[in-house]
Amino acid sequence: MGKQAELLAMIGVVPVLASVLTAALGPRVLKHRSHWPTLAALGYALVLSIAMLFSMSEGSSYTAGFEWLNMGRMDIPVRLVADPLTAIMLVTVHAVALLVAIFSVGYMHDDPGYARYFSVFSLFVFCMVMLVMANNFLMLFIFWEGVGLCSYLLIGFWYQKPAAAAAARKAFLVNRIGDFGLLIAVFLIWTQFGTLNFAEVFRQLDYRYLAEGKPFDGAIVVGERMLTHAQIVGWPLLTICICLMLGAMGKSAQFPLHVWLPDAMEGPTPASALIHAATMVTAGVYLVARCTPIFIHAPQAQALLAVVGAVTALVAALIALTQNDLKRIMAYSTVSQLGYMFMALGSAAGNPNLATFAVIAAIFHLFTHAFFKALLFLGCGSVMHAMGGVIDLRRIGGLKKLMPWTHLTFAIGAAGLAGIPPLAGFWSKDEILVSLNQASHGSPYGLLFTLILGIAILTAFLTAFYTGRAYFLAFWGPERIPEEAGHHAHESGRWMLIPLFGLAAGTVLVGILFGTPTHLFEHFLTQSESLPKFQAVHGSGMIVLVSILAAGGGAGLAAIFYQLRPELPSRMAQAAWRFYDYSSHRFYLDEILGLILVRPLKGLAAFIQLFDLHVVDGLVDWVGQVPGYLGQWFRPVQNGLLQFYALASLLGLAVFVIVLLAKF
Amino acid sequence: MDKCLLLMMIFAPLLAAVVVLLLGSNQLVRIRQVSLAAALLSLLCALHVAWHYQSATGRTAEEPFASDPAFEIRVPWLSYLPSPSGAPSPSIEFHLGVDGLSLWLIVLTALLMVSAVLISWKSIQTNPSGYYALLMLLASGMLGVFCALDIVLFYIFFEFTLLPLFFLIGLWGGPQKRYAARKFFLYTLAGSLVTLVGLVAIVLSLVGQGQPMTFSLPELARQVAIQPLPGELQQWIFLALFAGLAIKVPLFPFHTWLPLAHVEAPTAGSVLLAGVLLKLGTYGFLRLCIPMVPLASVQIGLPLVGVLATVGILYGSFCALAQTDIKKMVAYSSVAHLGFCMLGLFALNAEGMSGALLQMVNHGLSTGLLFLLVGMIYDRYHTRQMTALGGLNQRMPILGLIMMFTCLSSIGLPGLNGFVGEFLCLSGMFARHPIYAVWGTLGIILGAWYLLTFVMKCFHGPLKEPHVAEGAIIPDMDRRELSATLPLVALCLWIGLYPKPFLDRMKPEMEALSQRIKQAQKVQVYR
Amino acid sequence: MSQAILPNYLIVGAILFGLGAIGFLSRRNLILMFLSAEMMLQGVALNLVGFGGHHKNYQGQAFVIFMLTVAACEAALALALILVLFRNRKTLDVSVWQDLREANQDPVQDESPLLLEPEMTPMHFPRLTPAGLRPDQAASPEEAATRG
Amino acid sequence: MGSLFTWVWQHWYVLLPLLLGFLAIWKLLPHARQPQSAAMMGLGAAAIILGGIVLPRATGVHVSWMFDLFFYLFAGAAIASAGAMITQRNPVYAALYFALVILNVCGLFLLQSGPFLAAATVIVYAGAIIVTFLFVIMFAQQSGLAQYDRRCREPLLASLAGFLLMGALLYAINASYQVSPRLTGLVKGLEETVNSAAKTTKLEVKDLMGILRVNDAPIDLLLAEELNRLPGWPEKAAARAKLHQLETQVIAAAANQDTAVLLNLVKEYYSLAASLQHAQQRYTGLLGIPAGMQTQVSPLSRRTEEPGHVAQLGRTLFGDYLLAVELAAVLLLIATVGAIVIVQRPKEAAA
Repeated sequence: MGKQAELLAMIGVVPVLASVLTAALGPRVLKHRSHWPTLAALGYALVLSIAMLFSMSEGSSYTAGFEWLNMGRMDIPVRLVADPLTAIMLVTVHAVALLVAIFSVGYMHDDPGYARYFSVFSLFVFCMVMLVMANNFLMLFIFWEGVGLCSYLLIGFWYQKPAAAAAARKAFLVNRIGDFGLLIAVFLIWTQFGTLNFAEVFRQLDYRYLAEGKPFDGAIVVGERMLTHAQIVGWPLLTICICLMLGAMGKSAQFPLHVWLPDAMEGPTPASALIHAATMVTAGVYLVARCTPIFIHAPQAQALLAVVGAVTALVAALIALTQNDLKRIMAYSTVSQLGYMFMALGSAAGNPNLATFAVIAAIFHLFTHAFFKALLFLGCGSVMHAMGGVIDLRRIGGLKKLMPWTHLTFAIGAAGLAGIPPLAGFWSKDEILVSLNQASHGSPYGLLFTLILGIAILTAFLTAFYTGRAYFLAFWGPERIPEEAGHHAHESGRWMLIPLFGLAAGTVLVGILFGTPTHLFEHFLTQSESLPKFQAVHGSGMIVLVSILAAGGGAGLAAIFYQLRPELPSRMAQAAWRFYDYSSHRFYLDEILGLILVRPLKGLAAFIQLFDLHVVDGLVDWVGQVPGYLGQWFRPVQNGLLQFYALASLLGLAVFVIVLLAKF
Repeated sequence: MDKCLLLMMIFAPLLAAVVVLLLGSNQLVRIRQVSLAAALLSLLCALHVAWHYQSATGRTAEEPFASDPAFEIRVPWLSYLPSPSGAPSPSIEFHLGVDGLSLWLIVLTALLMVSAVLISWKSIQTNPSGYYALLMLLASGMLGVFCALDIVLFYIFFEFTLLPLFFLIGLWGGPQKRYAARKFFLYTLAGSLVTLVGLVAIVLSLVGQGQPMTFSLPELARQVAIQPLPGELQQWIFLALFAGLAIKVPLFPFHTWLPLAHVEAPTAGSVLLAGVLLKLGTYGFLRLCIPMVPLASVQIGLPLVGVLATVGILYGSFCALAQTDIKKMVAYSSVAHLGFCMLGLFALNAEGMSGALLQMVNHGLSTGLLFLLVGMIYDRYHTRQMTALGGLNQRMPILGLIMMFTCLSSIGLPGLNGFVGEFLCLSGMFARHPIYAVWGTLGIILGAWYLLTFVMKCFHGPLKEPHVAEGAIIPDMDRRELSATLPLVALCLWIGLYPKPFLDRMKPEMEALSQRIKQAQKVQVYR
Repeated sequence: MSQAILPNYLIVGAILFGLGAIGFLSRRNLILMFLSAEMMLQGVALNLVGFGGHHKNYQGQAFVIFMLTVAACEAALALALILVLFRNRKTLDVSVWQDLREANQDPVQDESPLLLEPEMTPMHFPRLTPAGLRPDQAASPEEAATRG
Repeated sequence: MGSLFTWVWQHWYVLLPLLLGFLAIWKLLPHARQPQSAAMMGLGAAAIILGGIVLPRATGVHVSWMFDLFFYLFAGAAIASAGAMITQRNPVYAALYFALVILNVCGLFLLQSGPFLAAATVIVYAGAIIVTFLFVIMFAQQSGLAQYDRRCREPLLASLAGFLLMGALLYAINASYQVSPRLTGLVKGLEETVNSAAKTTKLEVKDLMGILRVNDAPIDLLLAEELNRLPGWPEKAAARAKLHQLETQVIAAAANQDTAVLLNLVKEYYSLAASLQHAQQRYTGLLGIPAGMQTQVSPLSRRTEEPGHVAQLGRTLFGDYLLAVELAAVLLLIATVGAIVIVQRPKEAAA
C-alpha cells in the first residue's frame, strides 16, 4: 500500500515540479535547455507508470492524499487512486507525451516562447495524469478544466496570430459548454448520492442494481434523505448520464461540439499531437468508461451516446474527404475516431453484460489511436517544419524522396489509421465493430445498432480513403515545395525522427502484442473493480472480412484517385459539386452555430445593455426625479411671508392638539 | 497587546488621515509614505489576527457569533438609561471582535488598502492630501464594519463608508463624476435608511417580547434563538434589511449605480468599491438577515434572492458581453459574480454560505486585481476602449500574464480562487433549489465568453495601441505596480490550490448558521 | 384663598395666548406683531403664576421673572432689528420682507385697494397757554420777519 | 354625526363664547373693505361676559367675594383690552391697550400674591418696553396712519387658528376639572339614601345592600376606580385604607344582617364619595399632578419661616436659582451689546 501510494504521488508531482521549474528558471537561466526538466520528469514518470502497471496484477487500487475541502456535507479529499483503467491511461499519456516532448525539442528549437511551451506542456501532463488518477468527480472536474486551460494556452501559443487567439477562445468556450454539463452532473451526483467519490457512488448503485431484482419496497438512505429505488434509478440517473455525456462531448469534440478541434490546429503541431489527438480529447472517453456503472442504469443515455458517436464519426469523415490542410484532415480524423470510441461505449445500451467488452473496445481503440494519431501528427509536424509552416496539400507533394524517414513512418501511421492489418488500428477497430455487431443482436436497440454498424463500416471505408488521399497527395507524385520552405526543405533532425520511429514501432506492435491475438489488454482491464462482470464476446469472421474489405477498398480507391488517375477527383468533385461544397465547408456547421447560437446571444447582449441603460436605469432616474416633481407642487407654500409660515405652523399645532385631545 | 490590535487596525488609517490633512498637499512624498505606512500597519495587524485567530469553541445554533475573546473589545458607549441599582444598563457598546465571518474580509480589506495606496501613487496629482485622507477614512470605515459586533456601531460604520467614497468619486472621478457620485450616494443611502428601520425593529421587537434590551449582535442572535420573532414580523424585517443590503450588493434590478460609479471612480476607488464595499451588502445579509430572521430568509429570501441573483448572473454577464469599455465590463461582471455570492448565501446551508463568504473574498481579489490592471492600462494609454487596444501582450508581457491569470481566476478556473467559491455556492444552491443553480451555472459559460473575448481583443493579436506622446516608450509593470498586485495573485493561488485553511476558520460559524436555519424551519413545521 | 382658582387663571392665560396668536398672525405692523407675541408671553406667565399659587411655592413666580428678563432682552434686540429693517425699506410692513420665497414665485401683493383711505385729518397739537410777553412784541423786527 | 351633535350640545358653554369671540375678532380685525362696526364690538363684549359667566370653575371653598370681584374685573379687562389691542388700527393705541393688558395681568398677579412680580412687570413692560415701542412707533410713523395697519393678513384663517388653539386649551382645562359623572350619580344616590334613612326608620338589609351594589358592581370597586383617577391627591393613601376598612366591615355587617351598622357604613361611604368628588374637582384629569412631582423646595429657601412674599421670592431666586439669575444677567448684557451693535449704522452709510 505505502509503496504504491508513493508511486502515485510521484507520478502526480513530478510533472508539475518540472512545469514550475521551467516557468521559474526558463526565460532567464535555462533558455535553450528548457526542455530538460520536462524530458526528465516525463521519462521518470513513464518508468513509474510502467512499474505501476506491472504491480497492478492483483487488480487492486491504491490511494494517497490529503484533505482539500471540508464544509458541511461536502468532503473533498485530494486522493489519488489507480486501477487498471488508470494505469493504462497513465502509460499511454506518459509514453506519447515523452515522445512528443522529444519531438518538440527539434520542432520548437528557435521559438521565443520555448520555455513557456515546455512549462505548459508539463502542466498539461500533470493535469491529464491527475485527471485519470482522481478518485472523485470534483477532482476530475478540476483537472478536466486544467487540461482545458493548457489546451487554451497551447492553441493560443502564438497569440500574435489573430486566428490562433480566436481558436483558443473558441476551444475554451465550447469546452465550457461541455463543462457546464459536467458540473451539473457533479451537483446532481452530490445531491443524489451524498458523495462525489467514484467508489462510493458505484457501490451505492451496485447495491441498488442488485436490489432491483429482488422484491424491493423499502427506501434507501442517501445522505440525509430517504429515496425509493425508482426515484434514483429513474430520471435523476438519466439526467446525470446525459450531463456527463455533454461534458464528454465537449472535451472529446463530439458533434455538434466538435467545432473547436479543427480550429485548435492553430497551435504548435506537437501540442496538437499530444493534446488534440492522443490524450486530452480522449478524456471524454475515459470519463464515460469510468462512469460505466452509472451508464449501465441509463440505457437511453448509452443509446444516445452511440448515436452521437455515429453521427460524429460519419460527419467528420465526410468533411475530412475534401480538406486540403493536412493537419485539418488529421483533426477531423481524430474527431471521427473519437466518434468511433463513443459508438463503442454506447453499444452496451440495454445489454449490461456487454458493457465491459464495450469499454475494453473503446479503451483499446483509445490506446492504439494515441500511437498512430500522434505519429501522424508528428509526421505532419515534420512536413510542416520542413516546408516552412505550409501544409496545404495543393502546394506540397512528392516528398517521398526528400523526407524518406518521415514518409515511411507516415505511411505506417496512415495504414494504422486506415485499419490495414496487422497494424494496431485494425485490431482495435475490429473490436469496436464486434461490439456493435453484438449490440445489433438481441438488445432492445437492435435496429438502431444495425444502422450504427453500417455507419461504422462506411466510416471505416471513408477513413481509409481520406487517409490514403492525404498520404498520396503529400508524398507521391511530382515534387512540389513551397517557397516558404527555404533552406529548411530537408529531412528532419534526430530529435524529431526518434519519436517518429518510436511511435511507428508502437503502431506496428501494440495491436498484435495486446490485442485480439493475445487478449492481454482485455485480461488486464477486466481486473478493474468498477467494471461489471466480463462476458467474452467472440468476433465473427464476417466482421473481420468486412473490416478488411472496407480498409483495403478505401486505401485502394485513394491510390487510384490520387496516384493512378489524378484527373478523377476533380471530375468527381464536379459531378457531385453540391456534396463537395458541403464537405469542404464542413457542412457550414460553424456558420450554422454562429447563426443560431452566437449571433442571437450577442444580439441579446446588445438588447440587454440598452434595456439596462434605458429601462432599468431610466426607472431609477425617474424615481429619483419624483421628489423634484413633488417639490414643484409644494413650492408655492414657500412664499416668503413670515406670517403665512406662522399661520401654517399654528394651524398644524392646533390640529395636532385637537387630535391628541380627541383621544381622551 | 492583542486587545489593542483591532483598535490599532481600525484607527491607524484614521490617524493617518489626520496627519495627511495636516501635512497639506505640497508634501506629496510624505503623504504617500504616511498613507502607505498606515495601510501596512493595518495589514500587519490583520495578518496577526488571522494568524493567531482561534475559533471560539462550543459554538451552537443559539450562539453563532462568539468572537475570539483574545481580540474582543467591549466598552459601554451610549447608555440608554441610568441604572440606579448598579446592574449593567442596556447601552450601545463600542464592541469590536473578530469571528469566522469577518476574519477573511478584514484581511482582504487591509490587503486591498495597500494596493489602493500603491496604485494611486502617481496617478493622483490634484490635491493629494485630501485624496489620501479620504482613502484612509474609507479604510477605517470598512475595517470598522467588519469588526463591529454592536448593531448600532455596525450601522454607523456602514454609513460612514459612504461619505469618503462619495467624495473620492465626486472629486477625483471621470467626466461624469458628479452624476455618478450623487447617484451612488443617494441610491445606497435611500436603501440603507430602510435597513436602519429594520435594525431598530429587531432590537425593539425583541424588547417587546420581554427580552432585556441589548444592541450587541451576539446577544441579539442568542435572544432570537431562544425566542424567534413572529413570522410576519420577520418578513417585514427581512424586507427592510433587504432594501438597503440588496442595493449595496447590488442585486439585479438595483445595480445601475454600480457601473456608473465604477467607470467614473479613480482606480483606487473602483478597487475598494468592488473589493470591499459591495461585500458590506453580502456581509450584512450573512450577519443580520440570516441569523436574526432565519424563517423569513427561507420563506421569502430564498425565492426572492434566488430569482434576482439568477437573473443578475445572466443579465450582468450579457451586459458585460456588450461593453466596449473595459471598466464597465468589469463592473457588470461584478453584478454577475455577486449573483453567485447571493445564490450561495441563500442556499442557507453550510456549503452555500461558506462558498458565498469565500466568493466575497475571491471577488474582492479577482475584481480588485482587474481594476488595478485596468487602471494601469489607463495610466499608460488614457483610454479604456477595447477597440483602441490590441496585442498588448507584446508590449507588456508581465501585465498580460497577470491579466490572463486574473481573468482565469475571475471566470472560475479550477485551481484558482474563483472556482472554489462558485462551486460551493452553486452546489449549496443545487441542494436547496436545483433550478436556480442550473441557471446560475450557465453564467460560468458567459463569464468565460466576455473575459476571454476581452483578453483576445486587447492582449492577443497584432499590436495596436492608441497614439501616445512621441518617442515615449510604454513600460511594463514596474516594481510598485508589481508589489500592488502580486500579493493578491499569491492569495488567489493559495485559495485556489488549498482552500481548506480558509474554510476551516469559518466552518463553526457556517455550521451554526445552517443549524439555525434548520431549527427555524422545524419550528415552523411543528407550530 | 380659593384653591380652584387655578383653572380660571389657566383659562385667562389660554385666552390671552390665543388672542396674541391671532394678533401675531394677522397684523402686519412689525411692532404690533411683536406686542402680540409679548401678549402670548403674558398668557404663559399667568399659567406659571397660577400653578405657583396652586402649589404654594415661588417657582412659578421665579420663572416669570426669568421670562421678564428674556422678554426684555428680546425687546431690545427686536427693537434694534425693527429699526434696521425700517431703515432699509422705510416701512414697518412685514409683508415687504418676503425675499426668502422659493425662486420663480411671484411676490404676494395686496389685491384690492383700501375702501377707506386713511383719513388725513390735520393733526391737532396741544397748545400752550399763552404766558409772559407776546413774542412778536419782544423780538426784533428781523426775527419777526424770519418767523413769518 | 349624531355623536358630534351630542358632543357640541354637551359643550355649548365652551363653544358658544368661543364662537362669538371668533366672529367678533374676525370682523373687528382691520379689513380693507369693511369698517369696524359697533355691533361686532358688542358681540365681543357679549362673548366676554358670557364666557365670564359659564367658563370659570366654581370655587371650592368660599373666600371673600372681593377676591372673586377683583378676579373678574382684572380678567375681563385683560381680555377685553387684548381684543382691543389686536383689532386697533392705530398702533399707538394698540400699544396703549397692550399696556392695559399688562396692568390687568399684573392685577391678576397680585391676586396670586405676587406683589413683586406685579411691580416688576409693570416697570419692565409698561414702564420700559411699551415706552420704547411708542417712541419707535412715533419715530417711524410720523406721517399718520399707514396702509398696512388698515388691512391684515388672512383674518379668517388667523382667527380660526387662534380660536382653534384656544378652544383646544380650554377644552383640555375643562375636561381636566370635570368630576366623573358616575361619581356624581353615586354621591347623589348615597345622599338620597341617607336622607331617606333620616325620615323613615324601617330599612331592609336588602335595600342597603342594593345601594352598596350600584348596578351590580360593588361600590368598593367603583370608588377604587375613581380613586385611581386621582394620582396627585395627598390623602389618597388614607382614602384607600379607609375604603379597605369599609369593605371588610360591610362583609361583616352583611353576615350579621345588622341594619344599623350598614346604615352607618352607607353614611361613611357617602362622606368618602363626597370627599372624592371634591378632590376630583381639584386633582383629576390631564392636569392631575403625579405624586412624585410634589414641590421640592431647597433648604436654602426654607431656612426661615419668615412671612412676606418678596423675601421668600428673593430667597427662591437667589437660593435655588442663583446660577440662572446670573446667567440671565449675562444674557441681558449680551442682549444690550447686541442691540447696540445691530442698530449701529455702517460707517460708510453714516458718512
